[in-house]
Amino acid sequence: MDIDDLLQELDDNQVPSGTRDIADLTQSWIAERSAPEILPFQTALLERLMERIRQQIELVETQTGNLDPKTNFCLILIQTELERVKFLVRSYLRARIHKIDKHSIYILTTPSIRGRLSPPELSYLKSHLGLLNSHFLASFLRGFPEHWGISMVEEPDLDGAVFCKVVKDIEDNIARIPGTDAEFKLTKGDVYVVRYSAVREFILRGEVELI
Amino acid sequence: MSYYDIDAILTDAQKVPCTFEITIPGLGYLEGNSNTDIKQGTRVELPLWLAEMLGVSQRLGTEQNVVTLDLPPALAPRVQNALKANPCTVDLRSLASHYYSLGERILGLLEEDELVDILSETFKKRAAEIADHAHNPQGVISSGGEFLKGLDENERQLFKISHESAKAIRAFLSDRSNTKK
Amino acid sequence: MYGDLGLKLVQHAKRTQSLSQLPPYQSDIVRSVTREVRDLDRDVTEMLEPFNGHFDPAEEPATACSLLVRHLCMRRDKRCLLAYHRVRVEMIEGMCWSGSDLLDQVQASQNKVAEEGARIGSAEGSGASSLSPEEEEYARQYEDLLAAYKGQWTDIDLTGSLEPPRDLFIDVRVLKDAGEIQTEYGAITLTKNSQFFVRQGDVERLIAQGFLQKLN
Amino acid sequence: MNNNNHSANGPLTPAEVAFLCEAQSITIIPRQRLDGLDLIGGYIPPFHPPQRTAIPLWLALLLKRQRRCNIVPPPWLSAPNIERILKIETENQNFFCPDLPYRWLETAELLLEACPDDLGGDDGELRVLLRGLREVRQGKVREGLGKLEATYLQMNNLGLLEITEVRGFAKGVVDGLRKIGASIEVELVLGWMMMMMIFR
Repeated sequence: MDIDDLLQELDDNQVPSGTRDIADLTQSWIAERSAPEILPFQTALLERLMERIRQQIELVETQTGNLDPKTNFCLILIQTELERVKFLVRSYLRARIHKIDKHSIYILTTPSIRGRLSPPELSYLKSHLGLLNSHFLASFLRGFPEHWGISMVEEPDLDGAVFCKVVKDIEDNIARIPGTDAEFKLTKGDVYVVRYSAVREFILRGEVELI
Repeated sequence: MSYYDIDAILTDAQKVPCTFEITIPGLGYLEGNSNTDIKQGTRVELPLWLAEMLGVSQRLGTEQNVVTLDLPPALAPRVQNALKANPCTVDLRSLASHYYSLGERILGLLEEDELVDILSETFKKRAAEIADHAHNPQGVISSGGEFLKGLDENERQLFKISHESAKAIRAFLSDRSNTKK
Repeated sequence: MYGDLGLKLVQHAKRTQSLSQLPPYQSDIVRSVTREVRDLDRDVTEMLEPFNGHFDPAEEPATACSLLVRHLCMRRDKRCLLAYHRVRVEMIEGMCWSGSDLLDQVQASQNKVAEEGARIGSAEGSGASSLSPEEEEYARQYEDLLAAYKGQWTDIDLTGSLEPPRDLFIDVRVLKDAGEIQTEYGAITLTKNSQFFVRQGDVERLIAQGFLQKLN
Repeated sequence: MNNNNHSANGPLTPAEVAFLCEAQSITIIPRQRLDGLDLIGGYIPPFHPPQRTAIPLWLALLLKRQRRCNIVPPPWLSAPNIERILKIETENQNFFCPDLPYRWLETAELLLEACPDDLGGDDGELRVLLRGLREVRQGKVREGLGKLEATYLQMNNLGLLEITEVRGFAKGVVDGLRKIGASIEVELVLGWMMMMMIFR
């Protein structure tokens, strides 16, 4: 991700705070789309952005009907940007819902992962599981004997291959591949296709980014 | 292990030849006779989900074996040799729809050290061939129909995903250049 | 052999995954598999009865094996049933997300099935929905759940397009006089040969009707 | 596996990569005045033609379509420079030239579409060179994919759109090889032991 280049350039032009938020949301979106597991919900970031979105929508609403062509054109630009930001947020949330649906029991029963959900996501997950459970019961499961010996929990494939880029200089920069004796060095700028589990810690620390 | 994964469940349905080492009451239905016993020495093909659990003691080397497992025909030495000689000419699909997954499971049950390398090499070589076909815009029609028909399920997915990404990029590039005029 | 019917369900599920519409619910097979599980469970209970709760597998390896096989069959059947229902549920949820009216779908498939039923003279087809009654109920409840979650994000339109926005506003030329139209940001008068920069969504119908032409 | 279309899952699509590309900053020469604009992504200062200013690419593309600005192509996107890189790429079969930006392919495509007139006149030559560059690199990528292992593969200096093109395939091969090599014995034994508990 060349967000850093982008920021560098924007810094040079003294562009204020909003930029960082959009860049962060963009990176969170890309990471959420690429990672096999659900990542921590960006609570503060989303709150700030939703507030800005609300302000812009309000602005468009109050200015609508203004016949001054200059204002009108500004509104077009604001709306165009608004659609871009809304798309990012929507796609980010939907990528999360996909994983919440897929790995629901795993998320619910793993405290460190459950904490990555926002309160509405957690309540969606619980209600969804409840609905599924009643549906299966009603359809065939009623009166079934209990069964042992197999886990019905769907877990993310943490060994799934991902593409990633080293974005920082890392002190302890050896990535080891679990279950093998393969290891390799992470140098800033490197791009790898590798098992997620080998770079997971670096990703959660922000030293390596999913692309 | 994915409980709800349809391909995992279909993999589990693939069969392995088993020989019963003891007589078991009331299991005759495994060879198609209900209400009879299954006799010691009987050979039947059982799906993985059953064979695996009955055969696991063989691998553990403990207790008395209930059944002894054999290599499924799809992984027999004859096929292994064909894969070593010319991996791209073997019709894997007719051997087993989930060929590699079957191989992985058999590797967990039987000592077949060479099989890992054969399967890995086969998969690599065939993947390269799949990539070539997938990037060909005419794809299936022009060439390699036979080869593509013989792909196992995993390879089919690989072909599908490569074909679709190639198509998506082409669409993006030509779409953009065309709207230019 | 036990497990074969379950496999049939899973093969149905595999086909379902590549379809755009939900095929009819296989209630007969589901019922048979369910019955198979109950039969197996009854077998197990009967086999264990003589031991009065003191069954030692080491002493009775043959019986233990027989029991094990039955347990595995039940476990297998259950997995097939769950996977089959889950694949369908995912498609139902997909319809809820894409906003396609489920009741319409149900209606359409009912008509289709009824037609086919009438054509081949089968009594079974008429009136059957491709969704089971339980699935219809599930769809309603999931719609509610989705609405509740969506409600947290009203400004985003969570069920909106997942394609990145492109050309939100476009240039159009007026091909025929069409009077005044209302757009999101006020009224514009469409006079032949005039040009406007407008929100694409606002004018799609006028383009289709031939009043406007999209310029590039 | 089936990916229901109702979810935004899996890696980015080419259209999404283009969307990301449009978030980059680019220099323009405004042809009209424009008041400062308070966007979510930051404040856009007023335009004073012909003073250059840097704005997000999506905004530049919109203004360009409205003939309200000209786009200043990034320095790397010139026929002589692409010709130079093409030469390096052709002469060195084993690496990808680091002089191309991460989003070279999609940026070039978007700009060729939007403002051929701003790209120094003869955009035909540039197009031909870019196509040549893409083909040389594609050949190398194809070669590189043959080296995929169950563990990892370095793919430095590939562009994002180029990665997007091979991502699904590369993931499929790496995952497939991993599964063939992985021992499932432990899982099996655990399953067996759990199963035996039914008799307790």
